[in-house]
Amino acid sequence: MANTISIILLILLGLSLVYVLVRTLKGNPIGRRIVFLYVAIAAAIPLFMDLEVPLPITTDVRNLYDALEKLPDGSKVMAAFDYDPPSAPELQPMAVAFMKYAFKRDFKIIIMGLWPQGPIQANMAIDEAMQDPEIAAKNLQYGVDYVNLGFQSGNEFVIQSMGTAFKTMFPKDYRTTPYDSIPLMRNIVNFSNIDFVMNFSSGEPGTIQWVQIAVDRFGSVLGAGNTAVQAPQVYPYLRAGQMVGLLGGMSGAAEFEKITAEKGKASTFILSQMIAHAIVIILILIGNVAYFSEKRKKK
Amino acid sequence: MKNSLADRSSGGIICAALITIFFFSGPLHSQEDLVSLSVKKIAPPSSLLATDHKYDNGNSISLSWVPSIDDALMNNPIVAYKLYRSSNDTEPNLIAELPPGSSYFLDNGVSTDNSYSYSVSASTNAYEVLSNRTESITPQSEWINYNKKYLFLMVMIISGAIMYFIVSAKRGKELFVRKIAGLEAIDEAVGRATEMGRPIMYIPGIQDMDDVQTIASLTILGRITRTIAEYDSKIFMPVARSLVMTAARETIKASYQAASRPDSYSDDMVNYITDEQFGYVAHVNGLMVREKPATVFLLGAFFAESLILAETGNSIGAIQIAGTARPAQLPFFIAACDFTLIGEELFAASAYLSGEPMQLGSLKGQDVGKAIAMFFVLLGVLAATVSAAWDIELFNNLLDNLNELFS
Amino acid sequence: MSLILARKEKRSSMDIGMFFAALLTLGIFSFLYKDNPVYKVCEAIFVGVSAGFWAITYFFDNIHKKFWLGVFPQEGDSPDYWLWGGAILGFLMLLRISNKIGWIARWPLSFIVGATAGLYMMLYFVSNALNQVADTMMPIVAYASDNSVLWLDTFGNFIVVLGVVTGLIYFFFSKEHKGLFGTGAQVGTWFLMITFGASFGYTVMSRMSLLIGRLDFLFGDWLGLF
Amino acid sequence: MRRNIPLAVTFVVGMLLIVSVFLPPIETIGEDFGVFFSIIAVFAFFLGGGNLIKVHFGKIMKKSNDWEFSLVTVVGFFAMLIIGLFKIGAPGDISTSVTAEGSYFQEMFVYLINPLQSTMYALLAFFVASASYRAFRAKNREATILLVAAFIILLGRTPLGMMLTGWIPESFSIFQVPNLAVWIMNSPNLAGQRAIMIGISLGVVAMSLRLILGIERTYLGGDDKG
Repeated sequence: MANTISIILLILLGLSLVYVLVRTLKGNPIGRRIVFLYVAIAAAIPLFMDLEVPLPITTDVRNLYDALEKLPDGSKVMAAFDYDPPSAPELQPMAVAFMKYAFKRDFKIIIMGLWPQGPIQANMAIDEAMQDPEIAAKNLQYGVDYVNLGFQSGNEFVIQSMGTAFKTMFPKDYRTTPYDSIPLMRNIVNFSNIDFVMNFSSGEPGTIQWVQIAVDRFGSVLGAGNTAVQAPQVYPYLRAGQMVGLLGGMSGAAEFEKITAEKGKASTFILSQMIAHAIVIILILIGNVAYFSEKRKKK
Repeated sequence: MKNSLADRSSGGIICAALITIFFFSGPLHSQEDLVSLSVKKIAPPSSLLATDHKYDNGNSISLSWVPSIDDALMNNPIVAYKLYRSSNDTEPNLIAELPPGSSYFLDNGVSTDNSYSYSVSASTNAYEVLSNRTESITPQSEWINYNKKYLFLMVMIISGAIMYFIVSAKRGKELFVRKIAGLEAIDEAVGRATEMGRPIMYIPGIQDMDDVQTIASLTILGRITRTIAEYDSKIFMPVARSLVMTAARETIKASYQAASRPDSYSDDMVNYITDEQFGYVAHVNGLMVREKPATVFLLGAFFAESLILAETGNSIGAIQIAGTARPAQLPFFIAACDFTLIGEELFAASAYLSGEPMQLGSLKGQDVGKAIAMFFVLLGVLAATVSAAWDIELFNNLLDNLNELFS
Repeated sequence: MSLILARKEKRSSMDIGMFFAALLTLGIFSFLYKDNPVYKVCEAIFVGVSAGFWAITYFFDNIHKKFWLGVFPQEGDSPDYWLWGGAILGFLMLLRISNKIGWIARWPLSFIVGATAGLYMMLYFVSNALNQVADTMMPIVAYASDNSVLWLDTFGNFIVVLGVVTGLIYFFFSKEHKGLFGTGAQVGTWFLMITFGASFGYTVMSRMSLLIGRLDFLFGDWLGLF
Repeated sequence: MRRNIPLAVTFVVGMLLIVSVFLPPIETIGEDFGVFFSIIAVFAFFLGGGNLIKVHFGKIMKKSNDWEFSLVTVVGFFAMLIIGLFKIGAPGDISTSVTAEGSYFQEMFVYLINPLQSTMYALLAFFVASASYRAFRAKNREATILLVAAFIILLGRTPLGMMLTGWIPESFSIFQVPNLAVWIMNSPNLAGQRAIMIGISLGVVAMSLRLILGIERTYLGGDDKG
């Protein structure tokens, strides 16, 4: 029912764009506010729909997934959360899907953040992953199966010092348990004991610092989830093989949800995004059609 | 555990331990099991060498060793190498665990006040065997880092070029500098505000004084306010950092003095809003639609807010001159502003506006830097391409040298 | 268990917090129509509360944690006398209030300017100039593992080198963009335009997801419509 | 004196940070500067925060236009200071972190600052659309290139691209929009980025030298009377 209404609304929205085209052609472009309204409607309607979007898996996502698949069950994985709530729409679905996948593979997860809000976002992701019945049945223990070391200020210097010993930067976890009393950390000194580092990042400090220090100096294996804005800046490192793979923006998140079969919010959001995207593209097209017809008239 | 490790003949103890395990693990094991277990005992890593890491502040020691001969590709019994360090002959501590195949480690956790000795063990899932312990070593601190000699050379060449042109410009050598549209437009933009009787808004980005872009912005501010003071226009400048507020006030005050209008200056021109990125943006947006400045300058370090500010400025019909060194934000300024300074132009702007020969000379020096960069790019591409295709020794050597130069 | 669960329960009981959050969200969105009193209230709250938030955060992080615990450390550690330097410079900054000796505030300012200039000069030189030049020094012709030429990658490499060189030509200040040099600069601007277009295209996607996140909050978390 | 001391300070500090890169005993001086800076910044906050209060109190006292909103700002600021300094609602004793789970300070962040932040950020979705509609016209060759690049990335980063060009046979797969988008990101975009980065670093080197050598001194004022 909701689907039918939504689809009808979307068709109406499309038809009204024809009107916009006609108006713009007559040299009377629509105002800012109408553009705003289009964006709001285009982004909102699909949230009420339940449609499967056919999604091809891009190479960067597949490479990341393959690298994760190659890890033996029970591997020690560090998850670094370097973002805050404004970037959560893109990164949180990635984090949730990653946590679900990792818990199902029995990875031992060590969480930390170079952004103050990062470890809080991590807790939310764990929270959500735990609601999966298969994971809940595992009865995972804090401190044994996963640990949250919390936030540490100092940007890239934190990673630098962690190269010697994690303990220097994280003498206690976020619950103020001393490092040495955490069962999971007992045999972990520094990056040499970590099999994989996954970084969720929306800026700096973030993936670039992880590449430059953890990968280049300490030889870690790194995968990352980035906002769409950050992703282009990371491409040079991806291309140079300093990272095994990358989830870029919402489509990266949706693809990751698909390839790990952990359907989540990104799979819903991606439809909203596609339609909002389409609106922007159509508006640019209308603008240009109008521009050229005007130019021809002048000739 | 620790005692057995400190013991150099730990092999015997491990054997004994295995025998003990065997006897306590019940009657299922036969005599063959015991034999196969003791035969499988792995060889320890050997030739452990601890040397002072050169050219540092005495805070690292490099360790290298020959991996155990049992460290094989297939069916590797070794799961890790464990490094132990004893400082001033106290109990050894585990400092690192490295994957099989490792033969090198840089220990950054030392200081010149102590002496250290090391041992490394190869460990399987069941036991570990220890290498000999190294002699005691005290790390040394050096004064000069010779590893960075090429970096020093490069810095000297580039700075030398810049200074050479500064000096030659000072001696009166004529220099050509191409027009930068965004900067040519400043006079007109300030004049327009004066004519319309509306104020000028200046936004120096949202970063603090420890970002070079903010400093570049303030140097431009100094030039622009000079013009503003001469036209007797009004400027207001909301800022996101207290330090920037203080520095901007100094800058504007100085410009008003230089324009012989010290009485027109007031501290109210610059106000601190909040350090919070979007809190600042919320306020600046409101200010824009309420004060309706005729001209808006957006010069400095901008992040996501670039488009919010530029679009709001556009909606009130202001002339906008923007510039930033953040590539990701440049497209938004280009879309919503009248003029945009791209990257390097932001840092050159103050020198350009000053029109002083010495400042312009430094721009010429920058160009020499670009020419050098282009030269090395082309030379490196040539060397790498030829050396990959035909393996000619001359080009191989050239490539090696270039790689060392840029390492 | 625990903290996370405890917070969760609290969260669902924090309807009032949720209500305020939704109100503020709508208030900010109202600016899209036009400036109005609701937006002004949101703006005023945002400025006041966030300025206070950062004041407190700076106080605990910098003054308490870095300075105070540095010069008066807990037993066992030796005090870091160096830090007094920062405090003295900070104090000199405060002299700005005085009309007579306010000019002394320029000392800490010039300290900061000098340090930032020196620090960033080396940082940018190494990470932006040297590393980028070194990364571009690559073989143009790309080979597959069986030694056949990968034409597409080769073309890509050629484009990278061409783009870097012509892009740099565009930035030349002391030579007029004329003749062959002018053509180079022209090609350089095309590369810059592609870069800007690509960044823009990539960014649109990210920005849309921010809006989707807010709508998800309004319709989902707050109103519970899905 | 008023002018020469600051110039000397800039010179000495700047040079020290440059040479520190080559001298191991002082190579960490850049980090020490970071700590210095954060201490000075807090002192400066007394000036900034003081200014904020002064401006808004002034408006309230004079009952000038929109003084009610100034009142909101001032109340918000002081409320945050009090909640933070006394760690109201924070579990445990005074030594717990001000941002500890459950403290009012944290709650204010979650329910006031967070939604405001996220919503301001989300405004970008609307502005991206209006800027695209208005400004992205193929007016000349540069604008056309920018537009085309943006378009390919826009299409390529969503499933739309695959739907439109998925029919292109595998041997020409580079012309499928998603692959084309990746190619643009990796080749011409990378080239443009590198040219910009190299240019920036040379710009920073030259500006730093001008500052350190005292050629650029606008931030210090024009004459000695200052």
